[in-house]
This record gives sequence, structure tokens and C-alpha cells, in this order.
Amino acid sequence: MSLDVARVRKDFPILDREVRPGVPLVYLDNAATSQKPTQVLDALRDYYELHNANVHRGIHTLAEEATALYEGARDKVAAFVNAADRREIVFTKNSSEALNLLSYVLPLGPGDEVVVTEMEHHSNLVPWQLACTRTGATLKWIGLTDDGRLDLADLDRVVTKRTKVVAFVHQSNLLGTVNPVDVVAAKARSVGAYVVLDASQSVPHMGVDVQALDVDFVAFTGHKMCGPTGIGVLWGRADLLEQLPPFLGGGEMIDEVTMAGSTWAALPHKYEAGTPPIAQAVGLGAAVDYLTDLGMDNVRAHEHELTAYALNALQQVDGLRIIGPTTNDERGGAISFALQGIHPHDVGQLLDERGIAVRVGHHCARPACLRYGVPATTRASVHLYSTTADIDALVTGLDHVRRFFT
Amino acid sequence: MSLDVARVRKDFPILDREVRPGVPLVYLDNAATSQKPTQVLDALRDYYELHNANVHRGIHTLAEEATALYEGARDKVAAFVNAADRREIVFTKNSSEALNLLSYVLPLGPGDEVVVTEMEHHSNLVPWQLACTRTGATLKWIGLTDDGRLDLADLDRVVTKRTKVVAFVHQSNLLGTVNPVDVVAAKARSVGAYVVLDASQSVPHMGVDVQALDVDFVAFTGHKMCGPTGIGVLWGRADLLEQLPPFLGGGEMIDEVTMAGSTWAALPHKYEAGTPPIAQAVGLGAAVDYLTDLGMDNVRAHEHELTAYALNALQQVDGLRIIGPTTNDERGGAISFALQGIHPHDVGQLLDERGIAVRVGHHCARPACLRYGVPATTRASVHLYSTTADIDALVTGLDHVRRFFT
Amino acid sequence: MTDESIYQEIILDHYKHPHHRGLREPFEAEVRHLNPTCGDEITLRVHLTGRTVEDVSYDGEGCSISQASASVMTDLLIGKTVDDALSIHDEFLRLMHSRGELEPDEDVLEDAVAFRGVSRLTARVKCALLAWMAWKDAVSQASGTAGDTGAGATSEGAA
Amino acid sequence: MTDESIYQEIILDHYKHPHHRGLREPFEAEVRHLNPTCGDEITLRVHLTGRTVEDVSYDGEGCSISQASASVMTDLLIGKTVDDALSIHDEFLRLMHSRGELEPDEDVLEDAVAFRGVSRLTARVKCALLAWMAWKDAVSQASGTAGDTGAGATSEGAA
Ligand SMILES: Cc1ncc(COP(=O)(O)O)c(C=O)c1O
Ligand SMILES: Cc1ncc(COP(=O)(O)O)c(C=O)c1O
Repeated sequence: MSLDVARVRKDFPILDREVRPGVPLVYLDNAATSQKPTQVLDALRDYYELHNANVHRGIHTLAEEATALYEGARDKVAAFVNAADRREIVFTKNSSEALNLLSYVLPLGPGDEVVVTEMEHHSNLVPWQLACTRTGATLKWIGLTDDGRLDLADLDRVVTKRTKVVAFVHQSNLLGTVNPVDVVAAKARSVGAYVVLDASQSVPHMGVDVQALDVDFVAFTGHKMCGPTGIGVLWGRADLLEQLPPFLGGGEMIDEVTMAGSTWAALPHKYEAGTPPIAQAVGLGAAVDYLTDLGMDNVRAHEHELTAYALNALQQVDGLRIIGPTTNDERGGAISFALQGIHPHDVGQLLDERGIAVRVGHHCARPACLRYGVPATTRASVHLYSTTADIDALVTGLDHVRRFFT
Repeated sequence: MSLDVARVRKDFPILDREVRPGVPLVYLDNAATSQKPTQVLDALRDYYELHNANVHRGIHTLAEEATALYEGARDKVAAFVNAADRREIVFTKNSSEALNLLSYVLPLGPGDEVVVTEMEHHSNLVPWQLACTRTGATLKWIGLTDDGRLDLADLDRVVTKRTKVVAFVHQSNLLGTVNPVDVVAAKARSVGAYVVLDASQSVPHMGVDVQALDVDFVAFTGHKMCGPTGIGVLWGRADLLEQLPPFLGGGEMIDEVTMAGSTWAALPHKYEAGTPPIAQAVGLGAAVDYLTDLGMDNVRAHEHELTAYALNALQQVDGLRIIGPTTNDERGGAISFALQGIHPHDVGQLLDERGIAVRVGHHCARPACLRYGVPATTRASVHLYSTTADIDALVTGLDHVRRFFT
Repeated sequence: MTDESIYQEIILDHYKHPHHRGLREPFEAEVRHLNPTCGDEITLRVHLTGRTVEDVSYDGEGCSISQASASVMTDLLIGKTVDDALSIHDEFLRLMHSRGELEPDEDVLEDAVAFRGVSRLTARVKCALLAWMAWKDAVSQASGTAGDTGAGATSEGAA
Repeated sequence: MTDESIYQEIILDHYKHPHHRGLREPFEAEVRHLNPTCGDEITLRVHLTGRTVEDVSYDGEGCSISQASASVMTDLLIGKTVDDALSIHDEFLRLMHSRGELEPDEDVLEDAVAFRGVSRLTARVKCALLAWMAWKDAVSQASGTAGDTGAGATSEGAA
């Protein structure tokens, strides 16, 4: 069974929008954020119109219902990534908060080392820079090869006995590269380091099984996987999350509070201070249902085919250079490129005049841009509702851009 | 001009709900969270169906529109609390995050003291307990009088030259007490301490002018003021926020990033790492418009009248003891009480059978419960759409509860 | 009171006229469990003779559900062998975690079947379980020291 | 290209055939400004004679908007008194912060009126302003050292 993309597109009202009268939207900015199906928007509205209440400890009917919906969403997310235990799913506001949480609670000190890669999103780089500054630990990184892959030759040099944390991205939002989690994780395990995986760009596009990955922590974010903004997920092994200290303090994360001191609630509440993003969790649950119904293998197969089509078509465009893997193995559907002599701003702006939405800039991965000698790129990225027609529009648009400026 | 409550209620679809067939909802759990008007739900849906994109740095039309909506919401919130500068409005996920942010970035060390009060919500207590544990600072607190007020006789003893932060609640969610901000802030200023105000329960119910308050930081939360879950606000003086270090690292909060180190974006982005709660900010903007149209003075007057009615009616109930001020001066519409010989769980459960939603428990203010010798209370709390009929239903319900258990 | 009410006649009877209430001697283990959310609190003692639950005595404060549950529990467990008592305990836990879906076995649970309605309310399940958790804790301590008399081990736990 | 396009003929002309490009001597101040988001970068020199802007020379990389804006700016400012140049600068800033609402004064801004469309696009306003911010920075440094010749003060700034 494969994806019926025409039917899928009917679920996404925004895809019918015209950017300007007569100019339909061609949305190729999915690595920045995905669009939302009606099923998710209905779940949000239903929540607010029928069940809205603060969760936990409330005993009236609305509070019972809201709690059941919120905790039900946790069950759905746990099943989606095959967590061994629902308590391992912590709701945060986005991926960035999940990664920062780890950067605050994992034990680090002078002499310790944290290893990242040169292709990290700023959200999995800056928190570790800040943590190293706070604790006196040292930041190291694995470099990149010319064709957009991790330079695994660096691995043994960079990861040593002093390494306490290895944090890296599953699928790069700039290059599209899918990293060999097993190789990096095995090396990290061999030195006893915690393994943190930034799965912000993988969970929305492929089936991710957190147990099979053999890592300690995984972060991902609702808005990139057809869910609402304002919600992210930290998955972590229960035994580790149980040992680690709390991050944010407040309502719901406590067991017993006196003025003199407090004790912490059991997982996952220990890491969920204050009123959580209740409606957003419910919306994310609906998104997970939606993706599960379609089948993540189907989503992945569709995007894989589309990426092949796009890589091929883009390489026909005169003066276009792809930044990242040019072959379709171990890569996802985010494709960055440079157009000879034309600034990405101008590429993006002219494409927008034709309704084509791509992203231009450093995509919060400036070190990787510097590595490839470009201050910025143009990036087109697909999702489950993208079509070859979208790619054709892009390629025609790029030809137009080239003619316009020469 | 006063509030046309009948018309207001039409804007809140959930108020028409029946909890069980034939049992209409009587919602008196507003201190936990407020309900949402159609105007807010429409703003959310419009955002997702027409304009959804990631904000900032995107140059395509959707990104421009989403950014304009998101930053427009900031302008609305800034105007709502009369901030001197829109850059002083930082969007967080809730009040708790705003308060935790401060507990991480305000400079503290051994010998320093943090002062809170015995009526704090756990979200303005536990973060400071954690900060003291991290930094070696000492936590002190201002006690309470028997009638539910701050014991200002404590002020000069507790706030000293060693005090670096004074953090306190504007309106107590347990007791309903409105604290004399001017008196506490003046004392804090006299020793050069930062002044942090937890306005989670005041901003939704009265006009709050952050400049007039003469404090340094104010935290409040969207879901209690007719806005969505998943969004809160930290207001802070621009000069202070500029000096303080960052809290969460990641996308959007940086200026220039290299592997070796990074510099921070200008306010407010410095404190907004990662994809912000975009739709939720837009929804909060719509909530603020809604409240502004009604007029916060009208909202306050309505609730003040209703609180007088409720205080009077509740005191007629046999065996009922109010925990908190029994007079209607300097208090809001959250009323906690104990019913002689009947556990709050039983009160709450039996009221729920009649459709009446109140909250029972320690309301995340356990130290204040202990202070008044009750492990838990029943709390009824009103909002702009509450009516005397709601209070009447509560009082009749309480009579029923008493008869049921005696 | 509706048909769906959790306040079944049986529960109210036990609440208003609790059985086996009060702390008694002898006992091999005493525990104190509390639910800090609502202040429910129980102190509970277990007295074993060989492998028989000779006595379960308790004192504490709490809502009608937690009080009635303690009373019902002592009726069920006193006089049973530890093994039988443990399997009743397990059956009650199963019921309370069933969200109202399980048809309880009246032969095993007797009056405790009245708690079926409570199992639909996640916020109240803890109340119904407070005494049972305390008993389980106490009995496992007492089993270690079974046969001793007088003041046994005392422990504190939070539910 | 639509009517609403920001790529007005004037802007394209300046982009393809920039005026006064290249770094020249003499100068009293040289600055380097950059926009790290997109890598736009400009090095700009100012030469003053008394209170007259004798020369503005520049080099750099960037999108058509930032390049054309630099070219248009030099046409407008070279030969003006510092005071007149500053008021043109202010007028251009006002236009760029108007979100497309302001009817620009063609007598003052000449070719720069073509940037009105850019002012509707918050993400691109920075591009159009890069050269102007650099010039303002350079001229305030040069005013401090005006009259000196040869290599003047050099500074770096981020836009
Ligand atoms: C006084 C007070 N402070 C802080 C909070 C925490 O707000 P939130 O749960 O939205 O973070 C609340 C509400 O729960 C409150 O009533
Ligand atoms: C690889 C990667 N990591 C982390 C993030 C941060 O996600 P968020 O902005 O939702 O926190 C993103 C997306 O922006 C990303 O693409």
C-alpha cells in the first residue's frame, strides 16, 4: 500500500491557498515547519470547545477528560516511537527545550568533554556551548566530508575516555544527510558517554524506534510532524531520567513541598513544571494518529522517491550546486543548493513571486554553511503531501531566476 | 459601561456544555485555567489554515505573514500591560518557565539571599529553592497573618542587605489575596534587590500596568487569560534583560555562531530559543484583543461584585470556613474554604455530580495550606463570564453535600 | 446521587461506620503512607501469626473513599492466609486500574466491588488504593520479621 | 515579474551596473558591516572635505537589494554636505520602516524611491539598510577625524 497523495492533500486546507490572486502556493519549506491536517485542527478545537481544563489533580469531569486526553496523547507518542514505557515521554515546548534540558541536567565538569558534529542545528550546538561555559567542560566536534557526510575518520580521535556526552543529529536539516546512528552510538557507548540524538528531522519523515536506536535520549518537535507549534518531546531511558536532577521547578513536578525543601514527582511529571501544553499535546496525538494511519513506511517511501526525482531534476539546472549528498542513499528530502552568481535571497524572493515557498539563509546550521564556503543556501524540502508537480514548479522557477539575473 | 455577561457567555462555546445529559456545566475552576472565546479559537484556526510557517528569516509570503502575526501579538501583549518597549515581552511556554528563566539567569551566590512569601504558588517557590541549592544562596520568606494577608511586620527582618531577589505573587491563587506590591517593592528596592512579580492570577482579572508597578520582572500565563495553553509571558526591563546571560540556547536566539562560540541576538529573541509557540502567541493576541474590547476595568468590577456576592453567600453555609480574606478589599475572586468534617475530595466529587466544577487539593500552594492547618481546600474561582447563578448553584450544592454526609 | 455516583451505599456505610478502625497491638510492622496532594494519610499495622493475617489495624484521615476502602480491606484480609490476602490485593488493584472496564469478581472482592465506579476516575484511584498500598508495604516488612511480637518495624512511605 | 515585484527596473540596473563600486583613497574612516543571517557583507569608506561628503567607496557581497541599495546611496550622498546626507539617510530609514505605507519624496530620494516595495517585506529591510547603516557609522567616525587624510579609523560592526 502506498500513499494516496491526492487524497492526503485534501486534508491540508492551506495547500489550496493562493499566495496572491492566481498564484497557488507551492510549499517546499517543510524542514522549517510542516502544515497541519484538518484532523489535527479539529482535535484542537474539540479540546477547547468541549473538554478544556487544567490537567492532573482536578476531580471534576472536565479535568478528568482533559487529563485523559493529555495522558492519552502521551500513550500515542510513546507507541509512535516505540518507547518501552510511557513515563519516558516528556512533553516540552519544542526540540530546543528538550536539548537544553539535557544540557542542564547531564553531569559535566572541568576535564569532561562533550562531542557534537559540525552539521548540528544551533539548537543542538549552542546549549552544549553554554553548558561547557557553565561547567568548565570542553566542546569537541566531528567534522564533515566534502560530500556532506560525517567524517567518521574523526570519530576515534574526537571521542575519548574524557567524553561524557555525544550529541548529534539524526537527519541534517541543512544537508539532508541521515547519519549512521549505530556507528556513532557504539563508539560513544564504548567510552561510557551519554548518547543524545536530535531527531527533529527524522521522526517526521521515517519510522523511528527509540529502542532499536540504542541511544539514551531523543528529542523531536511537534510542528515539523503535522502537529501544532508549542510542543516538543524528550524521550529518555527511564532509569537515567529517574537519576538525573530536575530542570524547571514548579506546579506538577513536585511530590511534597515545604518552605524548607521539596521532593520530586515520579516520571514523566518530574520534568513537566507548570501547566503543560495540553491542547498541543492533544493535537500532537492527533498528528501521530494521522501519520500512523498513513504508515510511516509509506511516508518515507513517498519522500524517498520524490527526493530522487528532485535531486535529478535540480542537477539539470545550469549553475546549480547541491550542498550535501547528491545521491539518494542515507539522505532525506531537504535539499540545499547554491545557484552560481545569484544570492539565495534573490532566489527565494523570485520564487515567492511565483508562489514557491523555499527557505534561504544558514538554516540555523551556520558552521556547516561555513564548512562548505557558503554564507547561506536555498533549501527546498518535501513532506508527505509534496508532489513531483511541486518539484517541476521549483525547477521552472529556478530557470526563470537564472534568466532574470543574466 | 459594564460587562454584558449574557453576551460574553455566548462567546464561550464550552459554557453550553452538559457535563452529563441534563446536567449543565457550572465552571468555577477559573484560577486553574480559563475557558476560551470563539474569537481565540478562530484566530488559531485561521493561523493554521492560512498563514502557518516558521517565523523569522523566512522571506516567502507565508513566513512574512506568520512573522507579522507573531510579532503583532507581541505588540498587543506589550500594549495590554503597558510595557515601555515591545522588546521587553518574551514569550515562554507558561508562567512557570518565565519564573524558572529568572531563577537561572539572575546572579546568585553563597551569602546571597532570595526572599519569597509563604503564599507562593510552587512555580514561584521551587525554582528559587533549586536556584539556592545550585548557587549556595539562602531562601527566606515572609509569613502570613491569620486572615490571609502578608505579614508585613516580617518585611524588615527578612529583607536585608544580603537580599538579591524578592519574588512574590501579585494575587494568590489559593487565598485570593491581592498583595501590596508597592510596599514590598519599595523595601526590595531599598536594599537593591531585583523585584520579581508573579502576576499569573492578576493579569487575567485586572488592568496591570508594568511600568506603574515599579518592579523589574513580571510573569503571566496565556491559558488563565482566555488564551491558549502552551504560552506564557516574561516582561522584564530592557536594560536588565540586555545585561543578563541567556537561558536556553538554539535557533533564533543567536547572532553569530561558530563551532568555537556564539553571540546572542537582540531582545526579545535572545530569550526565545527554537521555534516559538507561534500559533499560541497569535491566540494570546486575540485573547488580549478580546479582553481589551470588554475593558479590564469592567472585567474587574464584574468579578469584584461577584466576589462580594460569593463571600456573603458562602458564609451563610453551615460549617464553612473561608481560608483567606473574608472581606472583599484587596482580594480577587478565588475563594478557598473548608467544610467542617467533610474532606475536600468529597465536596468536589459531589459538586461534580451536579455539574459544578471546583478545584480541590493544595492548589500548588502547599506551604500556605500547612500554615492554615488544612492539608487541602475546596476552591471556587470566578472569571468574566461567571454569574450569580453559578454562585447560587455552588451554595445549593454545598448544602446538598452537607446533608449527604450527615 | 446518580446511578453513576461513586458514593454507593456500601461505601457510605463503611465511611460512616468504619470496621476495625484504631491501632491495636500486637503488630510486626507499622507503616505511614500519605498522599501529599490532598493530605490523605494512614497509619497501618499488620499482625501475622505464621502465614495468617491475624490483624490489620489503622488510623488516619482522608476522604470517604480512602476511609471506606481501608474499612472494606480489613474485612477482606483479616483471617486470610498471606497468600490469599495478596491475591485479593492483586484483584483489587486490577479492578482499580481497569477504568471501569472490568466486571469485578464478587466472590473474591465482596464489598470491595462497590469501588468499581471509582476506577473510572483517575484522580480518585489513589484514594481507594492508599490503604491497600500501605498494607502491602507492611505485610512485606512483617513477613521478614513474622513471628516476632511487640512493636515491629516502622516505616514511612508516600503514595 | 509582477507589478508588486520588489525587483524594479531601477534596482536591477543598479545591481547589474553598480555606481561608485570599489574601495578608493583617500578616506577618513572604513567600516565593515555584516548580516550573519545571510552573509551579506559590505566594506565601506568615507572621505570628507570639511563638511562635504567627498567620496563614498565600497566593496562587498550580497543580494541584489543590498548591492543596488549601496549603489543608489552613493549617487545620492556623494557631493552633499554631511547634514544634507544625514537627512537623506533619515528619510530613507523612514521609508524602509514604513511597511509600504509611506509615499516617498522623489525629490529627496531620487532612485531610492524604488525601494518602497522592499519596505513591505520585513525580512528584506535589513538588506536594503546594510550600506546605509555602514555609511552612518563611517561618517560619524570620520566626522571625529575629518580633515585628516590617508588611512583613517577602521571598525567592524554587525548589522
Ligand atoms: C499564582 C500562580 N503562579 C504561577 C502559576 C503557574 O502558571 P503555569 O502553570 O501556567 O506555569 C499559577 C497557575 O497555575 C498561579 O496561579
Ligand atoms: C535538526 C534540527 N534540530 C533542532 C531543531 C529545533 O527545533 P525547534 O525549533 O522546534 O525547537 C530543528 C528545527 O528547527 C532542526 O531542524
